[in-house]
Amino acid sequence: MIRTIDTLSYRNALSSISPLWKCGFAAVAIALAYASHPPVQLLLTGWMLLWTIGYARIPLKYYAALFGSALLFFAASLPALAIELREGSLAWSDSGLHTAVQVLFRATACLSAMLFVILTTPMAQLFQVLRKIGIPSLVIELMLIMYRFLFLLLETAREMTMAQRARGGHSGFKRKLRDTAMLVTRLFAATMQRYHGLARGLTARGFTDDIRLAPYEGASLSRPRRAEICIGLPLLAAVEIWLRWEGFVWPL
Amino acid sequence: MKRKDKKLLATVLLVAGFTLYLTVNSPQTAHAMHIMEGFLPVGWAVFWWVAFIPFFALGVRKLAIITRETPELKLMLGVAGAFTFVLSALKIPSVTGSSSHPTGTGLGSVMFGPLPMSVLGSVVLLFQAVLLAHGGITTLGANAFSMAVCGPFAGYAVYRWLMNSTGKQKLAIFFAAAIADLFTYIVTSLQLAMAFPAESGGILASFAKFGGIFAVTQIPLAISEGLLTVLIWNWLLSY
Amino acid sequence: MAAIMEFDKLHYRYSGTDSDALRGLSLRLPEGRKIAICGANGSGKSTMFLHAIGLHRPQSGQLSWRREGLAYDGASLRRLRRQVGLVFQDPEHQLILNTPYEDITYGLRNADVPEPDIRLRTEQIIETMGLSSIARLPIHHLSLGQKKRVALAGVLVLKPELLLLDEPTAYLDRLSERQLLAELDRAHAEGVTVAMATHDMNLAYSWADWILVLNGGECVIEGTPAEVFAQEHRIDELGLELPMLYELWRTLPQALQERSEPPRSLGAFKALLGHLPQA
Amino acid sequence: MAAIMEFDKLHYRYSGTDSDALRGLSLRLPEGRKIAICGANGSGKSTMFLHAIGLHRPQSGQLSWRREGLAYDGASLRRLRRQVGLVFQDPEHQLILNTPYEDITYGLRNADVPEPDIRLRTEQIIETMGLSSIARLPIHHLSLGQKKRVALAGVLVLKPELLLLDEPTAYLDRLSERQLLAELDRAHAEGVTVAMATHDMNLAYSWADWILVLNGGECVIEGTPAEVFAQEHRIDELGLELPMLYELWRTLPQALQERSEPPRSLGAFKALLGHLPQA
Repeated sequence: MIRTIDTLSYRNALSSISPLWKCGFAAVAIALAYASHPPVQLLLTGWMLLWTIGYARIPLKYYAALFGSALLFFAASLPALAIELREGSLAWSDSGLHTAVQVLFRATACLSAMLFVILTTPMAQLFQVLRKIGIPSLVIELMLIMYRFLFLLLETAREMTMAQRARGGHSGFKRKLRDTAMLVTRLFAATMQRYHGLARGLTARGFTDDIRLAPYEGASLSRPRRAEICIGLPLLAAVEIWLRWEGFVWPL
Repeated sequence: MKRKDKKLLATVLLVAGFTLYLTVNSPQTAHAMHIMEGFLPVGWAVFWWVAFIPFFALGVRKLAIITRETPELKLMLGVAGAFTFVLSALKIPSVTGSSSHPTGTGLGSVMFGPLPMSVLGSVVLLFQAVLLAHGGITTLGANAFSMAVCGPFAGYAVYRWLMNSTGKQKLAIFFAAAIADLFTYIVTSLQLAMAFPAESGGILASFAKFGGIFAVTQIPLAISEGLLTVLIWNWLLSY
Repeated sequence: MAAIMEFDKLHYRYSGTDSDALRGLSLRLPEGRKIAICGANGSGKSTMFLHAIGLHRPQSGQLSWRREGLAYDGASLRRLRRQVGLVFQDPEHQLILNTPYEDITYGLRNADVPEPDIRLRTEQIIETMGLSSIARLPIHHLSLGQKKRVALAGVLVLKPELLLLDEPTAYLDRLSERQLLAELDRAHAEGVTVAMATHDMNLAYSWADWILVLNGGECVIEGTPAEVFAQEHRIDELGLELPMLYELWRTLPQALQERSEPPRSLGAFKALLGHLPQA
Repeated sequence: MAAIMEFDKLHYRYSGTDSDALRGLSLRLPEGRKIAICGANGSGKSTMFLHAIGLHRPQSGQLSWRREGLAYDGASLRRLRRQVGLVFQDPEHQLILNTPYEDITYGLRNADVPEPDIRLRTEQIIETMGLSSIARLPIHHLSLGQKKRVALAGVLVLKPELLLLDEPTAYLDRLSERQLLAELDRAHAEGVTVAMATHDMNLAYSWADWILVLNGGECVIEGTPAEVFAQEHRIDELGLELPMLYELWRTLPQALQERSEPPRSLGAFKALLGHLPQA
């Protein structure tokens, strides 16, 4: 999945658009989702879907898989939310169910906004955003190196696992545990090798004490899309205010 | 059958179904302990962010001091962070079938210390949110507090305590890893319980419910991770 | 010519990529041959090997071992992996334990061979492959050539019927390459079918007696070296180069070319030149 | 022939090993040449490169850059590393930023080049090296051949006077190899002295116009390709092989051999064969 998300984030129709706009849009959407009621949350979810699948053209099957797997957490927590322990027996709790439904609508809206960002914004651009919002440069440098080596180490781990399986490993609990421990150790050795190699390679390229990031770049959002955001968000906020004015009560 | 009994039966079936579901070997269930995006009420989401940030800041300060003296250590920490991420994505065998998500925070905090681990751990969590959609941004504070702060500190404390009192390193390593895992799970359950207290019984009852559901996967995982970490430690020493 | 393994219209796509790594790959590995599988990087050679050992499961198509379709249950896979040995390109990924001796025992122990037998067979292979002097050294003290031979030993000790090697000579110096090829020839002489993936056409030409050319996840040419390289235009189109010896042979006078099969070694070429009319 | 860099009796031993990696290495890199540094794995090629860029400091002996001994203080090292560019064998060791575009700017930014210049020079090199289509992709999406070319671009953009490459063609398929060699030839045409370490004697023979042979941490032969390979016995003793073209040329009738220098490309060889008396 990690490769899929990473690849999609670089190869979607919105990948070159200003990351600040995308992240700002999603942040306001999440704030709105927290402040609003299910009808508005539903509208938000739909809107985010339009951007992610419609404008950015993320394939529906990947989107659905991601959405579903993220919702597993909700599914797992549902019994705890909706079932009451009363005098030693279990029973549905109406207020619990009510909470669960509320959480579901809010979580879906927030999730769709988050997926919009992570599926349409390449990691390199997210680093730029992190820098803009004042994350210490040390942390960004660490993230940069991590991101660079993450895929390499994942690939190494995958190959090592395959080699072990090709030689009859990973059968039975005890052996699996042993094989995994060996794998982690080898991976650690490989990691340290990477570190030594990188230290040399970067010194040869003039590394002194900082990894200097490239300056911020990003195409700005097209006028109609910008208008869509600038009109849409206040409109949704207005709907929410109207709902509250009317004393909206969720039927459940 | 009476209506009430019927309802009860349905409920038991439901719980059994979910339990089975969570124990089934599927990579997604593994990350069950990452609270999903938008799940926590706004007050709690902010609260956990506020609780987490001081530890993060202290960790960053500590790292800044270390790396100012030896800039190459920055590269080492970055590579170690990538290693931690891979560790957390690795499938580890568990008594209930193989499953991923060893947190690796126990091992990490023994090797690098708990404060640096809180920085590396929270960056790993951010990557998991951004590259895997596990966990979330608003819930990052809560997740980081349980996994990158509580877990490492508990593991590290247990390690120091056992090393001082018994001197048996393997035992200390086992408990450091297992407790780091367990403590993470307990804190997460507590976070959920505090956010969603039960109608009758309040936080305590809710804690029992959340804890009960996740115990099925998390307790065997903690034991497996303890065993695994001991094996890794042995290999590392002999290498 | 019986096929020891057969691929029938295999399709496979890695998740997160948008094109197939195998696009209806059909090929036969003839039993008892020395087979070279050629192709540029990304032509599907490694993916094919991972299928051959059941580590990847094709999304469609059928893999047969000795005319029998492979079922992907645990027992069949274990059996397959005892019959087919795979040597990965990077020995760092394949060597797991601390010393060559320990590492060679790994596969035997996984196959539940009794301990005394493990010791016997390990010592035997260390002896025949001339690894005694390094058997107890930590793996990370070995040179690349030595590591490759240890990885090969760890596979050969399991007595596979089909031996697969992914780019076995990549980055080896000439001496280590010769030693490795000598091992392969010994295994072949003992009845093992040996197949190596390589993009070194000179090596493929001089070593193999059966050649498969892969391109874009399909097998596009197969045959004996002489048959394959006779299709000069085709080879060129595929972005591959002709073996140097073959190409030089083609520049010889027609009369000389007709004298024999294309020479596959320097010695044979020299002998051929010996027939030149002296000026 | 002026030496751009000179090694005078360098000794170096890695900590934790019990023999010298460099044993009194003395050699000269002649300016403006295409130099191949040959030798088996472990002959000291990589260690030599790490000295050439001041990453290792010799335990004894002297390294000179343009006749001036290297002082190992920070400023001298920084200056040296701007004049000498090293491309590592494994491109993963020297690529750090997310995309080729960003990564190529890395060295320029370290050298405190102003931002507008950085952009200009980066775009220029991406253009000349034909990397535009991959310039904005994350590094981990690239193939090995592409990564090697990006690593080379990141070094060339700093306009070094001496370019060192450690096994630049290892693991590359033929097409990627050709692209890389074309880049090196372009850099050479612009006045850069290029030196590559390789154990591929065919490559060294056809590409280089000056050859150094290393063995056991010493430089044992140096000269033009024709001079070096004329010492057939010596090459053989060192466990190296003769380039195939050279060896074939040696089997030609004496009269033909005397006609010209040994041919260094297939084309030249064919042309030579054209002079064969027809039977």
